[in-house]
Amino acid sequence: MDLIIDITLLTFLGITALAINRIDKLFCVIMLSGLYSLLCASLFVTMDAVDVAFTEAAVGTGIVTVLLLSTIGATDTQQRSAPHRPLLALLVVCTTGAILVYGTMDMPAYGDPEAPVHQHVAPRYLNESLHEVGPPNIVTSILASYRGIDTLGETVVIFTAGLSVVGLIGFRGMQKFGDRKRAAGITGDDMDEHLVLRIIIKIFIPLILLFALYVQFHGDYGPGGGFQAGVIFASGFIFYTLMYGLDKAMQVIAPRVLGYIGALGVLIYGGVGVATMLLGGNFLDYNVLMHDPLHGQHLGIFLVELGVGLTVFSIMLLIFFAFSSRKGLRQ
Amino acid sequence: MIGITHIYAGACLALLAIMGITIFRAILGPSAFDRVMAVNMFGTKTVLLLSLLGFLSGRPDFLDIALVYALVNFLSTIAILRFFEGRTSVAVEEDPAGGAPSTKASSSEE
Amino acid sequence: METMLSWISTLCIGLGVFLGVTGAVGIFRLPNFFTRLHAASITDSGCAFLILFGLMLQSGLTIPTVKLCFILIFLLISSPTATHALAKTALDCGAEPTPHLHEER
Amino acid sequence: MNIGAHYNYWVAIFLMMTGFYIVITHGNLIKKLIGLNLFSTSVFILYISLGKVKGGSAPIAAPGIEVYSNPLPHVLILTAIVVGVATTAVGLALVLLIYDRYGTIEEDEIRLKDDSL
Repeated sequence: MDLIIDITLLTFLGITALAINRIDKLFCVIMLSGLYSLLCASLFVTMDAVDVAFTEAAVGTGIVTVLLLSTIGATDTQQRSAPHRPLLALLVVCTTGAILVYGTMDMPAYGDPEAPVHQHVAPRYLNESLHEVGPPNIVTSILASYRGIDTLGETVVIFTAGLSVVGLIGFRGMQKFGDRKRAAGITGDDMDEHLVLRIIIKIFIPLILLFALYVQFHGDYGPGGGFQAGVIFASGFIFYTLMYGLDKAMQVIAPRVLGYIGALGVLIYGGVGVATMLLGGNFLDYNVLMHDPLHGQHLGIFLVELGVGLTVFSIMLLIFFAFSSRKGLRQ
Repeated sequence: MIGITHIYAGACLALLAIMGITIFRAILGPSAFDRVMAVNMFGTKTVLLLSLLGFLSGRPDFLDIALVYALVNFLSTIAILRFFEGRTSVAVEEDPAGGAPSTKASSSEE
Repeated sequence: METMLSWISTLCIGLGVFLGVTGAVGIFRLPNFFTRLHAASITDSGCAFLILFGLMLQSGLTIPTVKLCFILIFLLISSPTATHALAKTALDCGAEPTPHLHEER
Repeated sequence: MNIGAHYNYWVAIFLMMTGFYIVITHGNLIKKLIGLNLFSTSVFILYISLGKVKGGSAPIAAPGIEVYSNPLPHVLILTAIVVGVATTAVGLALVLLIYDRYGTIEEDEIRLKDDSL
């Protein structure tokens, strides 16, 4: 049964990818890519990767779609050139694909419990993490504790990406107030329209923020954690921006503040590492944070996830603001 | 005797079939709004599929994911609609090209 | 009592799936955008409601039921809203609400 | 030979090659970025497929469950997704800048303008 669902979803993915290649209306492509990432996320659920599915759904479908729409809103909605040397490219692609398929022949079968991947460190994580780290969600323990330095790196990458987006495009469309009113690829300020939508979203926003907090702090026990919660929290504000315009959203939370929050998140993460060193442990070795190693781990993971959540939230929102502050096609 | 898991499995398969049809509507178009509608409906069906999958695999405590799907699906639909506003040309320019399949569908009934 | 609940839930899920299939056939076969939207939205809320309600009956008074309840409420509010917004935007953008069935035939 | 045994890998390769094809043939920069996204998603699918254990369950400890799927690929991919989005955002920002400078996002037209300078 699992296999049937798996194969069907994969086939859908293939069809969608082909359609993405063929269609030249960019917003249709964007819609299909949103659909593609929904499919991907369902596939991840059938393959037991609930945390990954969570992230893919929140990030891939939500944020990427919105960013792509803002971009084509500020540039061009139509692809104007034909494919470039399609036959040669097809040859290259087919050859590469054939070589890769040949390579898979030696790979262990899908779902084989004897595969080499499952022999190395995974048993240690699966068997020991409950005693060594604590949280029932093993993905969280690996993410925040065993591979904490890795995650610190990722957080810094996200922070840097946010900085570069703001550095590259800034809020240039916003200098004059008149511009600000008409700015934006997808955010308008026509308050009279969409009364139903505005009221419904007004009701939803607090619930979304609450749900984000639940995902943040329940990440030890179920799917979720800092990355997902940050994105969901940001999407609450994105809802607000879509309905009430960029101007109002920036009054609610200014880009400057967002920059500070993002830096604060990285600072919390790094600070926990330094604190563990000062207390006599290794970098990001949470055991020394409290008397009981398990409690120390719990506190460390809590703080680290909080840092990740803050950074992801603020950077995603900052990127969204920067994109939607561009002048749209409408001018 | 048909157990409850069989019912879940059958419902999952039916939902997959529905999703397949919806994907075709999203790809074929005709108009841009058809695609938005198809993607939105696809999202709803994904939420249902995920809920069912949780029960099928015997671990129904992952429903948070389904909730996020519903949320994100709504978000992207709203974003696309806001994108269309004041951009009538984008939505309409596709209509003539896509008018054909719908007439075909109605003529095949005859 | 248990079997009774299980029968009701089976019935709900089956009916929900039937509605879903109806909606899918509707969006595939109907001739113009608004008719398709009608098919999609009307069956969509019914389908979601019945399937989720069937699952709620299955799981009894547990945390999953509460979460299912949240999903149900969210879907029941958001999906008609999205449909409404979609129809409104389509109308504003100049889509034709009446199907030209007679002219075509 | 059992199709189910390698189907996931093949589809992942197919998607990867579709993304690759989009990146090398299409001149539109946004389309290229979407192709790149397809490419990275295929890598995600490959990794997660490797982590699946038959009969296993999601790696969240619960009483009564013996076999879990491998959590390590999940962690790697989880962070990769978020970083992928961040890099996509940087790419899109570059596209916006290119549009500012050249007034187009088609590669051919950009090259023409470069040559005429």
